[in-house]
Amino acid sequence: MTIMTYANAALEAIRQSMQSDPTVWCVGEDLGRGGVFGQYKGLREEFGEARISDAPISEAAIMGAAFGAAMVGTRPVVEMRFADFALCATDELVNQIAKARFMFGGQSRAPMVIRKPMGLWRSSAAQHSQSLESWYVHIPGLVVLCPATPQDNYSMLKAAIACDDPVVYLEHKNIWALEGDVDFDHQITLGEASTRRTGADVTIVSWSNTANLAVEAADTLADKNIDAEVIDLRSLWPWDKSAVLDSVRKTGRLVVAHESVAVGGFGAEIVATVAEQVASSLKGPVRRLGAPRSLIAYAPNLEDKMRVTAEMIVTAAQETFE
Amino acid sequence: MTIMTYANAALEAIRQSMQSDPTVWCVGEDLGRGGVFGQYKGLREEFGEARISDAPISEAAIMGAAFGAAMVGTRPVVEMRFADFALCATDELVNQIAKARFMFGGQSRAPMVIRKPMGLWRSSAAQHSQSLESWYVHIPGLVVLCPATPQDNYSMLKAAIACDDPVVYLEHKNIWALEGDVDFDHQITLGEASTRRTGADVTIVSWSNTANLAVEAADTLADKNIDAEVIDLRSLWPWDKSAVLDSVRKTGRLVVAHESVAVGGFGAEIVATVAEQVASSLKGPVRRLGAPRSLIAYAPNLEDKMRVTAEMIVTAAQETFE
Amino acid sequence: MTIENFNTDRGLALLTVMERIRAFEEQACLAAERDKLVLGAIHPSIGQEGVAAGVMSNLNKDDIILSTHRGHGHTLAKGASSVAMMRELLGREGGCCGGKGGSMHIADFEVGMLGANGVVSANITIAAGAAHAIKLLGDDRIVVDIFGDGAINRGPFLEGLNWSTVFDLPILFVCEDNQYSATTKTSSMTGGDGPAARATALGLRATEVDGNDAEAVADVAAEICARLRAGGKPEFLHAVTYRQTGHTSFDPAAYRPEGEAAKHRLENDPIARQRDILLTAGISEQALTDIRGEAQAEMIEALRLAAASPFPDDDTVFLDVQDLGSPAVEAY
Amino acid sequence: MTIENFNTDRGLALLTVMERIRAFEEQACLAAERDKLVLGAIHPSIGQEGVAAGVMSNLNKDDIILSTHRGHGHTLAKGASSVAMMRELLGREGGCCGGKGGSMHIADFEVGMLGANGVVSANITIAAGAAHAIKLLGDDRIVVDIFGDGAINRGPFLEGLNWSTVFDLPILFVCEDNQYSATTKTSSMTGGDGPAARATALGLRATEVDGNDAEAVADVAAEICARLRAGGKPEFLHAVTYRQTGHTSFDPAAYRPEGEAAKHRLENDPIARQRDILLTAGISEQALTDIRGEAQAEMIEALRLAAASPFPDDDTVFLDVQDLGSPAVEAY
Ligand SMILES: Cc1ncc(C[n+]2csc(CCOP(=O)(O)OP(=O)(O)O)c2C)c(N)n1
Ligand SMILES: Cc1ncc(C[n+]2csc(CCOP(=O)(O)OP(=O)(O)O)c2C)c(N)n1
Ligand SMILES: [Mg+2]
Ligand SMILES: [Mg+2]
Repeated sequence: MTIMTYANAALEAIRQSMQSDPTVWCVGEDLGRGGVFGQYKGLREEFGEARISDAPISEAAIMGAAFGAAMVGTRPVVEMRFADFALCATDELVNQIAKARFMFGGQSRAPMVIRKPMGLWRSSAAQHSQSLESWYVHIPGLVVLCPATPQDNYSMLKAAIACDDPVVYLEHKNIWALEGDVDFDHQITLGEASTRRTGADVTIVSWSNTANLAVEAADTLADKNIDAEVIDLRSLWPWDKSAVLDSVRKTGRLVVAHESVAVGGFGAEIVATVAEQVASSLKGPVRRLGAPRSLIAYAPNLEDKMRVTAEMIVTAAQETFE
Repeated sequence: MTIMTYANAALEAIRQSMQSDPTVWCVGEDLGRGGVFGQYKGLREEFGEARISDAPISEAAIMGAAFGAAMVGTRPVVEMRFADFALCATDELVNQIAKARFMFGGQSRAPMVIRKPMGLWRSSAAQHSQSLESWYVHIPGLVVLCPATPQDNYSMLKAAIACDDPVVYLEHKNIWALEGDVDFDHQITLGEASTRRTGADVTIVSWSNTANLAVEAADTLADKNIDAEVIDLRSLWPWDKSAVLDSVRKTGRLVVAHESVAVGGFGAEIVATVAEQVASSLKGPVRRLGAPRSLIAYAPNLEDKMRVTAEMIVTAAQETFE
Repeated sequence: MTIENFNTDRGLALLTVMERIRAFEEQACLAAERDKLVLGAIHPSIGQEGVAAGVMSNLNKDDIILSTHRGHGHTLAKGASSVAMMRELLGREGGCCGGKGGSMHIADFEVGMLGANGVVSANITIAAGAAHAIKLLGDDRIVVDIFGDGAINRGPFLEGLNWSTVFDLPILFVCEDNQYSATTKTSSMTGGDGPAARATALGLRATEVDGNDAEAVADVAAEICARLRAGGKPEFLHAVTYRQTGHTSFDPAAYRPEGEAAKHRLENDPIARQRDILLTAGISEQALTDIRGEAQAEMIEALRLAAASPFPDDDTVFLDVQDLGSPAVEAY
Repeated sequence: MTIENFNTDRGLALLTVMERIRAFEEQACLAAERDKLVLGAIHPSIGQEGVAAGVMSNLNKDDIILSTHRGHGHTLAKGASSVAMMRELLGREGGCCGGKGGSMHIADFEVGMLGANGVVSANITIAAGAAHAIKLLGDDRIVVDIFGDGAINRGPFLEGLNWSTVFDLPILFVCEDNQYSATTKTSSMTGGDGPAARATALGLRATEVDGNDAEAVADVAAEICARLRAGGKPEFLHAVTYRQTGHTSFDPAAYRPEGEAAKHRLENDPIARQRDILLTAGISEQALTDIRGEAQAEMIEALRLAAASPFPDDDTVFLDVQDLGSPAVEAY
């Protein structure tokens, strides 16, 4: 057990995966100098140019070439720099990578991890701040992961690299420096939620950095005598439906909170599933929190208007008792 | 009032818009020969090469150039041929077109219509059959329209061309030949749903070709003494929340049906909204129909396994009474 | 015409492959139009067989190719089974993709054919990546990616070719230029001096060849493949040919200038030209007729077998989606 | 150095613009590093001012430009207000984008500046479209799009340049080549002979120029703009310069070879070079010092005014999203 940052936990996962499997390699712009957030620092020195590969500014080629290389016996880790830029390679991800195995009748696999740092990060404005996880959950063929803690970023990235499916791996840019205990022996099964806090009164479902805010909110709620259960989904596809449904059956109340736009966000899927399957367990109104359907502005006060905060989660949880 | 096909209704909308506004022009691959589905037949003869413009196979340039041209005083209608190929221009649509007006503080508009024929169409397989409307609803800045009838394809396309917002216009490929009455004087307000059938017992919400199946299903349900109300949303953003909520308040039962993948589909948003806002009006379980989270295969029997059918809508409606 | 040092075996092999491709596609078109057994679109390469035959004659089974929506010829020439391919076109069990892909997604990984693609130009970067893996793994295979003249106007052309030079990969890009992109004369939508000029500007050695001269294609591809196998840099081949049919088997192609297609059929058919060469080289008319007859018999039988095959098991719709998560969520 | 037919007015104007850009960015960097008033990333163009000054000196107010994340210089040179720009960098009310865009999305439609762009290469197709509209409308303006050396490796470069030749548009593409793409030496990731070779292959007339010689840039841009205004075909200008700073104002740029930046600062600074030219042309040292002093005073005042401006009204977060539908749905 060591204390590590969220960024370094991922770096360590990559290092260990590269040490144990010579077919793992990383490719993206500026990786040779450690990557734009330093997430690859030192790896070139250890593994060389070919396995920590720079790339031209050409997201379509990075994604497409990594896919070709994945079909021919290697396991690429693709760095997209900002999740927003991955939109330059949407055909490659959605029409090619996600579909190839099925379309070719099982002849191929695309064992690759596509790292897409997402989310709000100090005045980065509309083209460097998006959270589009719900898009990828909607695409058959893709696994979608959203780690929120250093331990999960270590364990999930290792599992993602070992997984034979293409994995969209969404780290949150605002928590690179977040520190926490990391146990290198801790393995997780992709698709299992993490119950960050158990509680009896209300279920709060969240993921990515918002899950950390949900834990904060639960502490505040505890002071108000509300015992919240916080489920950090971690994996959006597959998602741990039984953890959520069981918890709602127990608490009878539900708040779903995420940073991405509420309309058409993955929160809708969770609320809809609960409404379809355990509506009769509900003891109060369900609440869903997400960003308004507006754009992320540069000015800090406007940017803040797009945020889901711990306070908002507290209020929403209280509203489920109304 | 004349009888026209879905395809020709759209063609007429374009013709009239081009006649009355010289800044309207169309651009896409093969438009000069009428477009891949004949949706532009005869327009070049009438309006010339510059206004019915061919394009190189370069979706990013088609989308990007049309956007540039929209900012400089023209109103482009962009033809993407198959909705799937629009993924080659995702950055242009999502990072540029949808964001420009906001990002530049209101200095620009992008009055453009992006036509993306979508949906299942006889053994077109995984790269020519997708329905990704839920993606676009999730993107602030975009309007998202899904006409299901000739009249709506006429009236909505005209309104879309006249609209100053960028409009993602999703026609269904399987109903180009669908005939129906078209009244050229009929104007619609974008964002208003069409109640295709009024009924007291159960609300069926749908759009695009599935709305036509829902009408069929309602006829069958009538034979079974179930009086279904069919709401064809037509516009997914903005969507007619009050039409849906009012109907559910009245019927107490809800089925949502769409062709796209259920997981993360726009149906989830509707069910979630109902669960949040009128849960207490519900008299039975809500049902949501969409494709399984698998890919669209070429073999007709496998393709059929991905379909939501009228029969399935009937069954789901009956299940809301359980 | 005198032919020195003519390699009769290769000449016959080229003809055989071309006749098989032609016969396969003729049967496929019949299956589509006459029998209504092919439900999706098929894009015939009739008239373009010289490129497939010439290029593939230089590849080993474990070399890799990628192709386009117009890929039957390349796939057959690379060694795929005509029966499995025909089954795929009919969406049947035993199709090379289990009936899931159809004509536009034909693939046979067993013979190194990593897929046709329904998205124009998309395979260019993917092919570069296949070559990238070969280099990373220290393998000695080579990769050939074939695409159309329309594909050079999409971004992946630039990104993939640049990638191949930057990483110095063992790959040959072949632009099979049939002069049309669907209903559009490609030159009207293409700036500059065309495919080879673009490739050159991106740092690739580029060669032009008459794609309807299978012998010439085979010769030039032999030289290029030898250079690639010797560790050479990525190369580009611009093979000019002509699409004798419509864009799809259903397209009458009325947008072409009158007489253009007929002229090519009469004067520039790669099969007729190869037959002439072989006759000049002393092969008997009968031998050539036999080759054609065998090819046609093979493909008629392939269609018969395919039509007699069942559709895939319904349950396969949930097979090979992905390892994690169930595709059969309670969607309906 | 003797200078014949030297245009003193233009020479002074070029220097003035460059000094203003330099002073603006120096203040912006101070605002970021010293004052912590700029919260997002800023990408200075210090050392590259010659391109902005030289090109923009040939444009009218209603001509159109588009730029990149490194676009302060182009925007100022096109005539935008330094105060409105500084307010934008600080995210304040009265910023040219109302504080919504920031440095990477700076735009001033009033002076024909249709936007910087946070996505490398994205403006290339958009600019082509702006020129397309001009042609459709029968207008006589021209468009200039400026992008970096890294942008030539993305697909939109090919698609946008091809578009401009196919439709024969009144546009000049300028590759402002500062030799780096973020932390990467661009040449290491670029195949072939570089920007001009690619443009030529796509059918554009391409010119190369020393981007740190503002006079040379202005001369060559004058010729190109004249040709465009006379109805000429699209053109390409490759202007070689050097990024004296890090990629962003916070990047120490330790990845550069030792001494490289210092050498450029000392021997190849576009402002110093222009001052030398003007001194040779007989302008007094004092006049040059005054120009710098005024530029610095302007920008110190711009920063002061910007820092004193309020943040935008909270409600503007729901303004200018779109006409249809409410952005303020009950999300939270
Ligand atoms: C990205 C994309 N855009 C458009 C299409 C539709 N389309 C299919 S084939 C074709 C023409 C392709 O021309 P070319 O590359 O010359 O190949 P050919 O059909 O001539 O073999 C087009 C436009 C597509 N499949 N993919
Ligand atoms: C599509 C895309 N990929 C990556 C980035 C990240 N990025 C921002 S600037 C930059 C370097 C650009 O280099 P160049 O085009 O030479 O412009 P310069 O910064 O040198 O002015 C990169 C990679 C981006 N903004 N957009
Ligand atoms: Mg072609
Ligand atoms: Mg640069």
